[in-house]
Amino acid sequence: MLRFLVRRSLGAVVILFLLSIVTFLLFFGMPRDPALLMCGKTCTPANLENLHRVLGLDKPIPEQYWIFLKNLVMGSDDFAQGPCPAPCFGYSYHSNEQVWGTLMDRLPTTLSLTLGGAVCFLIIGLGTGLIAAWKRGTLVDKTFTAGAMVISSMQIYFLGPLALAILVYQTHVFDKPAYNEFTENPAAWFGGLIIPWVVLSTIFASQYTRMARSSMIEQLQEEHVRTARAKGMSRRYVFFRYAWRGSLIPIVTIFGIDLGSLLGGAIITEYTFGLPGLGRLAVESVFFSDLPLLLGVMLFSATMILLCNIVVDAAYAFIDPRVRLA
Amino acid sequence: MTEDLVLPAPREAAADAPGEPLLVVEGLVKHFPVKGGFPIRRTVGQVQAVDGIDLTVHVGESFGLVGESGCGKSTTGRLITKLLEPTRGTISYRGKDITHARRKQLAPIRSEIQMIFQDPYSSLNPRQTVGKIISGPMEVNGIHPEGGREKRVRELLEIVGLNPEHYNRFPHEFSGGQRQRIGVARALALEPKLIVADEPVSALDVSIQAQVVNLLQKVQRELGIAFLFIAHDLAVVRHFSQRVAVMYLGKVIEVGDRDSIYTRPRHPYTHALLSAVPEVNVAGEDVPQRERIRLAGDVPSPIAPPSGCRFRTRCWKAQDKCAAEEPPLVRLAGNHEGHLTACHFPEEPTIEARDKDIVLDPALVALEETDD
Amino acid sequence: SEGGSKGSTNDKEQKENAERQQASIKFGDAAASKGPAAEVPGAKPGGTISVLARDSYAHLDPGQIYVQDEMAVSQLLHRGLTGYKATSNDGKKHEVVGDLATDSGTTTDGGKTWKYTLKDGIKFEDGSPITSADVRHTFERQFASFINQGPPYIQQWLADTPGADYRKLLPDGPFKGKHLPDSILQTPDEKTIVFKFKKPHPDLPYALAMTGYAIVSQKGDTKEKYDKDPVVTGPYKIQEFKSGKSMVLVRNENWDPDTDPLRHQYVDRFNITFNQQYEDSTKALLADSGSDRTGVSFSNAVDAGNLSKVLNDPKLKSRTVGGYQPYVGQMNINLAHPEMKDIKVRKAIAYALPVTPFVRAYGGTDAMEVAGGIISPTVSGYDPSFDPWGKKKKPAGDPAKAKKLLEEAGKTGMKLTFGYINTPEGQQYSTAMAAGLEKAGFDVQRQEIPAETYYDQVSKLDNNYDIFHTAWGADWPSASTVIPPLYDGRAIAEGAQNYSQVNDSKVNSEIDRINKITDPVKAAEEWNKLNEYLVKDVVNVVPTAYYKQTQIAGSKIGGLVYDDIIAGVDPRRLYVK
Amino acid sequence: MTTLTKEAGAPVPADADAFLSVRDLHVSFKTEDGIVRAVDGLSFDLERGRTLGIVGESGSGKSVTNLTILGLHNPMFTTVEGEILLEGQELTTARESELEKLRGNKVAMIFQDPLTALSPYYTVGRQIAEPYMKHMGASKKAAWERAVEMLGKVGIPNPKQRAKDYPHQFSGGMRQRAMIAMALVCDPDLLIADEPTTALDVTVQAQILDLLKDLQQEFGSAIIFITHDLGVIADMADDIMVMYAGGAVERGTVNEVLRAPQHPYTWGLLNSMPRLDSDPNAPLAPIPGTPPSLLNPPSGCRFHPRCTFQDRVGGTRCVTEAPSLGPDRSSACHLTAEQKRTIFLEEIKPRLHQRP
Amino acid sequence: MTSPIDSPPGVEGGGASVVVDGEEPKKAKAGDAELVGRSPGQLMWIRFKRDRTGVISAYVVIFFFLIGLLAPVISWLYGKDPYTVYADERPELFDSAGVPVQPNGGISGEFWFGLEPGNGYDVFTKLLYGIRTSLGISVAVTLATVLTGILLGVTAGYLGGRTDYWISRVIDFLLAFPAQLFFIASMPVVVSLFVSPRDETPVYVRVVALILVMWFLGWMSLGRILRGTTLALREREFIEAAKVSGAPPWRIIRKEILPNVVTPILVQGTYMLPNFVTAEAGLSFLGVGIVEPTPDWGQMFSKASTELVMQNDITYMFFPGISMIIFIVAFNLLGDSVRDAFDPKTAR
Ligand SMILES: Nc1ncnc2c1ncn2[C@@H]1O[C@H](COP(=O)(O)OP(=O)(O)OP(=O)(O)O)[C@@H](O)[C@H]1O
Ligand SMILES: Nc1ncnc2c1ncn2[C@@H]1O[C@H](COP(=O)(O)OP(=O)(O)OP(=O)(O)O)[C@@H](O)[C@H]1O
Ligand SMILES: [Mg+2]
Ligand SMILES: [Mg+2]
Repeated sequence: MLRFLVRRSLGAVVILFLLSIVTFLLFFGMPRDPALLMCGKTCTPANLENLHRVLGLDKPIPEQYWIFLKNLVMGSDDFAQGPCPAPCFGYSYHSNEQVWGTLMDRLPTTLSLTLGGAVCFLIIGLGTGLIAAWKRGTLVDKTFTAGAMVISSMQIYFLGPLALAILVYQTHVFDKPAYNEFTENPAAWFGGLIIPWVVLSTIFASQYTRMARSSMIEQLQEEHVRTARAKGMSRRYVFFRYAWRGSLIPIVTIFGIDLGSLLGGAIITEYTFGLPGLGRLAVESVFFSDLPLLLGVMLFSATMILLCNIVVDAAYAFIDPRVRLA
Repeated sequence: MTEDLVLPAPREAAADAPGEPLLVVEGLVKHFPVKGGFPIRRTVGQVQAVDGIDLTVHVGESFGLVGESGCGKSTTGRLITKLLEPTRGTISYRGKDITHARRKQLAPIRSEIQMIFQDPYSSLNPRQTVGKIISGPMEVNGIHPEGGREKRVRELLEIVGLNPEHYNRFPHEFSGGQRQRIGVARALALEPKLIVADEPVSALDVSIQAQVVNLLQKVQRELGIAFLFIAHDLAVVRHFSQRVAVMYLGKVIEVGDRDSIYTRPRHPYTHALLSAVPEVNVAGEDVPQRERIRLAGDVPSPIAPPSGCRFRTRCWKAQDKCAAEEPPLVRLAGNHEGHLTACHFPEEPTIEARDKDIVLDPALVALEETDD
Repeated sequence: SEGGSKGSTNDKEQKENAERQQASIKFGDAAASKGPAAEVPGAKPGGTISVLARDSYAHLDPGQIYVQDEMAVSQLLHRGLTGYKATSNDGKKHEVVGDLATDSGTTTDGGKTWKYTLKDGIKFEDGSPITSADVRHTFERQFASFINQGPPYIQQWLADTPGADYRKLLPDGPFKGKHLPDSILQTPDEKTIVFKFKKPHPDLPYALAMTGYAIVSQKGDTKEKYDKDPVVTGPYKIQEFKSGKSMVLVRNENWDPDTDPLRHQYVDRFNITFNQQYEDSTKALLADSGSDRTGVSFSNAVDAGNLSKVLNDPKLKSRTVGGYQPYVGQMNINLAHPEMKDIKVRKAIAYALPVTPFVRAYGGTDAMEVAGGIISPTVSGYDPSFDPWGKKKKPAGDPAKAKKLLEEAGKTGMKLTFGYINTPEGQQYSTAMAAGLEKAGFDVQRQEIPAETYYDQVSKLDNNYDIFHTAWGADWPSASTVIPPLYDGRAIAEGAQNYSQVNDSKVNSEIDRINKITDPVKAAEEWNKLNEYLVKDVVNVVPTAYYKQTQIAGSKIGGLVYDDIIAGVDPRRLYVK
Repeated sequence: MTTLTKEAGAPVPADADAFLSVRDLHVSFKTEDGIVRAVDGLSFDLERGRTLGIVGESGSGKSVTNLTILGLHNPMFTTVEGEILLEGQELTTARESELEKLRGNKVAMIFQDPLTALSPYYTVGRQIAEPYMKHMGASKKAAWERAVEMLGKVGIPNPKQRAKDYPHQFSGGMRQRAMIAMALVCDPDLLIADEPTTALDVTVQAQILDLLKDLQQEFGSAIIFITHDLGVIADMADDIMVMYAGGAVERGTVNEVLRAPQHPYTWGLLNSMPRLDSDPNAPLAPIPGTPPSLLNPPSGCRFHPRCTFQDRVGGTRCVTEAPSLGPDRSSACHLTAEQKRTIFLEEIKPRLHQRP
Repeated sequence: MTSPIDSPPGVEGGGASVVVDGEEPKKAKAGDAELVGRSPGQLMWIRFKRDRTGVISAYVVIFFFLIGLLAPVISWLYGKDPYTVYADERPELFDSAGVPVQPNGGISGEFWFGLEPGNGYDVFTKLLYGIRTSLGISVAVTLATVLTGILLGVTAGYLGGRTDYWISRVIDFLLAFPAQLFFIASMPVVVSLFVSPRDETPVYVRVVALILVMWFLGWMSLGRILRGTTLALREREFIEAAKVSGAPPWRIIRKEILPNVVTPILVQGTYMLPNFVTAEAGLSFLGVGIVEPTPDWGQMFSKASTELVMQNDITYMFFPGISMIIFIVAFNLLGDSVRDAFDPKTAR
């Protein structure tokens, strides 16, 4: 297990390293000069040059990259805005805030949105999927399957605005989604996120319904499941012990992917509902050509994805004893 | 129908007198690396799939290779057909060393060594018509038979007992036995001298097996093609092969002509193998009772094979010497010419029942004791 | 509901207000500059006001402040040498008076030399007195490179250069021990400051009233970090600031009302919450419950969707205030491009350009008003009847006339590169405008410009946009902050605001002439004439719309006034009912 | 399509003391391509303590028959007709809960491929203990002990430790032993072994066959042993039923069937099998043709397209009329008993007796 | 022994199609034409035709593609185009903020699907053209990813060893990319590769950029699947048979492997295309894809989510929404049917 973790973490670090290089190059490929943005109304070439110097943009890209890496690992006191302890992504060009601080600031929103949504869609999706598989061929099954098919082909950018328009703008049943800190006002936190949760989990749950159903049905046809039945185990037991165990693998895989990419920034969701999470931050960082922020968000998102991958792979070993972690 | 199949006279039959060595394999070794290690993956061990075997296949001869699952039969066959690169040892074909020949270098003799595969379902490309499948090798080797390839394919189809009109059909429209015939036709398309047949009938139904065995036998006899016939069904091998080698865990432990192996085996493993074959005692024949030997457990892992004699862990005669010293493959006293055995403590050359069964399996021992 | 369509009832009223305002603003004397400020009728002290704001304050360093919402909150935090004193209770009439200075400034030579004397008893929030050294520091640090967001006027005047060359005067600001020579800025004693310009600048009292020139503590200057944590001089100080989330202002005990003719300190605290979009704040304030009853927004307008509903409901309307913003939208015609030098082409553009798309994109007639000229209703000299291109009658353009002109010029089918801001609104209005222009026979090529660098792109001299839209607001209610920066041919420079790159000798000489006029009323008249000449004869810009704004507050908010100078709710006079 | 005529499948009265008796069983599956009649009019009996060997080639309906006895088919796509009586209890119509009580308890099954038939997710011990807990009401601990005991009995070395292993940690032979242990854990009265040794090597197969025989002696269960290897059947069974295309074609004791087979298909099987003691130089005599499709089975006698003795029957009876199979020793063929005897003795037997 | 259930279905079952050994050659000669066998592809087609849902979905999908292809023709017949600013042409239909004054989004006999709030484009033609843009882009991306997937996946799978290792690492690496974020970040960069930021960005450049960006992070899953398929195929004995006959690798890939990866490609393709449609719409929704006035599905969603629509008349939302749901559902059903037709064993 430890070996597995070490090996995978090393792999993840390599990937993050490459990703940061790609992001760096991408950034310098952008047709915009971040200094120009900061330079403001009275921008002179001299001023711009000065800004370039301050931001370190005048140095060769490899050197800038090296400085970035150094700061990331060791932190730095070289910033005009103040010290920056590791992991230091520097200060945002746009807001002059510490990037790490900003990330941590936005994280609770994304976490609340994602984890809350995930709990909902897992429960609903797996629940309906299992019911459909259990009642395979019946009307219930057909309804669930058809419903899931239709819902899963909806997109956040349709269902989200639709929910907003109907529930918020037209009927005023709910408030416009917003993020309130849980610690400050749990009720407001809940109320502010309920529509995003519902929308997110509706779409995702329908995918889980389909997946849970089909993998259960597939598992039920496995020979070892038949053996279990031949041993006289009850249908329920076979269903929930034998078949379920096998269907977990694809479910966990997809869940890992979903969760990773959601945690790394549910861009469209946050954009649709105007929630100030990591996804929004990511979009802002791109629009403002804010390299430190962009790098921070990119690496953070990728870390989430990789982390989830590792957790999923570790979960395989718990689910399936044939999988050996190394 | 297979019965009235007419075969053309073998090509240049005179060129290779039967009995000449066609294929000589010496000290052939194939190890597959086992990856592992930490933190960087590297080779941490070797699957000793084939570990130094010597074989000679003569012109026009059918040579059988038997052994339990995983003992390296297929690997041997694939090494000979150059599907795998040998780790060590030499393979020479008609005196020419082809051990490490490249594809281009191999081109002239490529057509002379062909293969028939085990699985009739996976050995034919489902997306090609029978005609394409059979003419493919000719295309690759630039062979332009008289009257065109199509005519030749139809001929071949007829040879293997299929309707030549099936030229345009797809493999999935055929039954297992018929597919195996297509496989044979493909191998014959290049007029080979040696065919490696890797368990060609073990995937077939009992009632079909015989059709294919008969076909192969005809091909072998009438076209004078030498066969390396790999199988785990001892009866089929016996039926098909003039000489037989018994493999155990990557090694040949006994080799000899059919009679020697089947009626006068010397290696304890050969004894065990023969005694394990369930026999139908048909129509009240009066056959002598055969010995009963029940080994314990399965074949050990080829990653860490036992030292010395590889069979010693399951052998009832094993002694310290067996662990220390690897028995050479030699002709034992009293054996026929060419009957070689690798054993320190060989058995008597008979398969008649013994005074007492050899039962090594503890469960059987326990159960049988309670019975008595 | 039909989003903000029907002509709103307070339209007329607003216009009247604006007209009244054409009477120019006086420069007050020492008496007028004396604190304390006149009591707001009915006001009483105490209570907390919650403020809903859309954007977090990116800057709190006065030197960096040039945007409306930061300026609004700065009214509570920062004080400058001068300030606008409301002389009426409706926020329409103002007088420039001394704020930290004893009067609005004295000049003896028609505006070249200005002398200010600091009041007694003025202190920073830390209790240290404000001296002329701080004032000197305030102006010298404007030259440092990290100060790059604020207004450039006084720096330019001091350095006597247009554009951004002024920084050469003191490249590192005062931070490396260099200072402005006495020939430019004199601080003979603790209390006196003398500005010496090469040219007359009668507008200095206006300029000094800008937040950008509010006083910064020399001792407490932390350079870049000052932007998050300034040492304030106003009636409120920052207790807590969570960038992007919230801010709390509490009473500044070191502020002495007797020194301040402008501000009050009625409420105990302001709780400011950010990230409140217009529709959020509107909805909250409409709901008028809990803390929102004492809620207000300094800058958030009533969102477009709710506007007509609010304006048509008398009860709701009573809680609103509204007025013009100083901005005028205008379509620039890039005179640097040879094809644009043909006046017929420019006139054709002026006739063809539909302004409805612009009005539509920003919320309809409740939020935008079709413009005739480039002088906004909030600026002295505005003439509502001026409409040379018939936009008020035919806001969708007059393609027929335009077509004829274009044919006359022989340029039918000519390429017209239209740079537009890449926002949803920009996309919307630019496509429709392009469609309108194409009807007149132009081949319009739309080119998107990223919103964040929009002004940088269009202010480049060699940009290749034939037309592009900008909006400009007067920094003080005189066209002297509109016409010279925008249309002075000598101010054409990389990054400067003469977007259309017009260089008309008559315009240039008129600017010089009017700039010297010390009588603001007379000057306003002259500016208006120049406006008419520009719009009608030079046709370097086509005015599109005047910006309007309606704001709403909770029912317990007292002293709610739309201040034309602040262009929003005046935070200084608010109290809790 | 012609199916069996009525009298062909006429139910044979149930043998009163038969432990298991199957009467006129029809099993068909609905598939994409049509209805597959996997079992078509099958009847047989089995007595306690005896072993019935079922031989037949791939697809002849051996597995389906036995899965049907346990009711393990998918009811959505399957139609079952006929009777299956286990100690007088009707199984085809029994409720699922009743079948559950039988499965693994009174009737146990050993599957062909032990790797896929054992769940990869649970330890071998647990999988063995489960039915014991369920059917015997044993405690977890007792069941575990029983599992260990059973593993020991089937010859797994060090069973205490190995019970905690997962199936993938076992070798092929051991897995099959574990399957046997699992089947026998509740002392079943009937054990159905569906090709239990096909996936194994000869030496291991021999071990397993001996083990099964010895265990049967100890437990006294009846066994249905399915295989396509006549050698194995000769070794294992007391009675033999030969199946072809969904029906039985010949039935009798081992000696009867192997010494005097009566059906052309059985003859074909015997003839086409190379044996260790037959003449290796004599060509084999294969059955021509391929097994029929069950979607569209041949009319009349299903073997007729491959039968070389059709002409001896005369007329078109073989094509039009399905021969019936009587109880006990009999074969479903239109040849007369005399013809069968003489053909076997004169044409088949000499061939089988060819000696090198 | 291989049980017949494991063999390709319909094979034993076909009944008529099974060639019986004993069949007399003479009889067979009678109908030479009949003897041309049915290829697996044909079998799949026959099976597919029997699947009612599949056929209906196929018609729906074809309908959408036809709409896309024929958009100019339809709008010509209908007499409107998606670029006319009706808010300026017919101001009486709108209020000053651009909201249609008639109820239900301005649906009328003249404007079948109503008018778009804002500039007042005709929704019907806009939808037609929008579908055209979206589908065009998605088809191009699908083709590009399929080609890349084939190239890299098959190469990795067939060559194995080092090549495989590196291609697999690249796939792993790209899969760890935060895809959407990367799309957003790289769109301007890719656009700037084609035009300097100050030149006009023609629509085709945006389209190409969209295709490139989605292609870059879109091919991995197919590549992986094809690699797996090829790895499995490589173990199949017919590949070995080809090798034994001396066939060069290129011939093996071309003749033996490629025809056999058609199935996964088709199946994956039918799953990928709708994904690209939604991804493209997502990007346009975020404002980095296709922008006004080029009609595009995603851009319509973006418009639909503005306050203007949500606050006022939400009719407009339903046109892009419902049409996309129908399309995606149909395509997914089609995908399932295609998969079932190829592989009827899989349970659903
Ligand atoms: N490509 C490979 N990589 C690693 N190990 C291999 C490879 N091919 C074969 N082996 C191993 O080599 C050993 C011999 O395999 P081989 O296929 O030759 O056995 P076999 O005698 O043909 O068995 P069977 O009767 O099951 O076909 C086995 O242990 C097998 O696992
Ligand atoms: N679930 C099913 N759906 C459709 N057809 C089936 C099903 N199960 C079995 N069959 C068909 O029923 C026939 C009999 O199958 P069965 O498994 O009983 O054969 P078998 O005699 O056990 O063969 P083998 O020796 O290969 O195990 C076959 O043709 C098979 O294709
Ligand atoms: Mg093999
Ligand atoms: Mg079976």
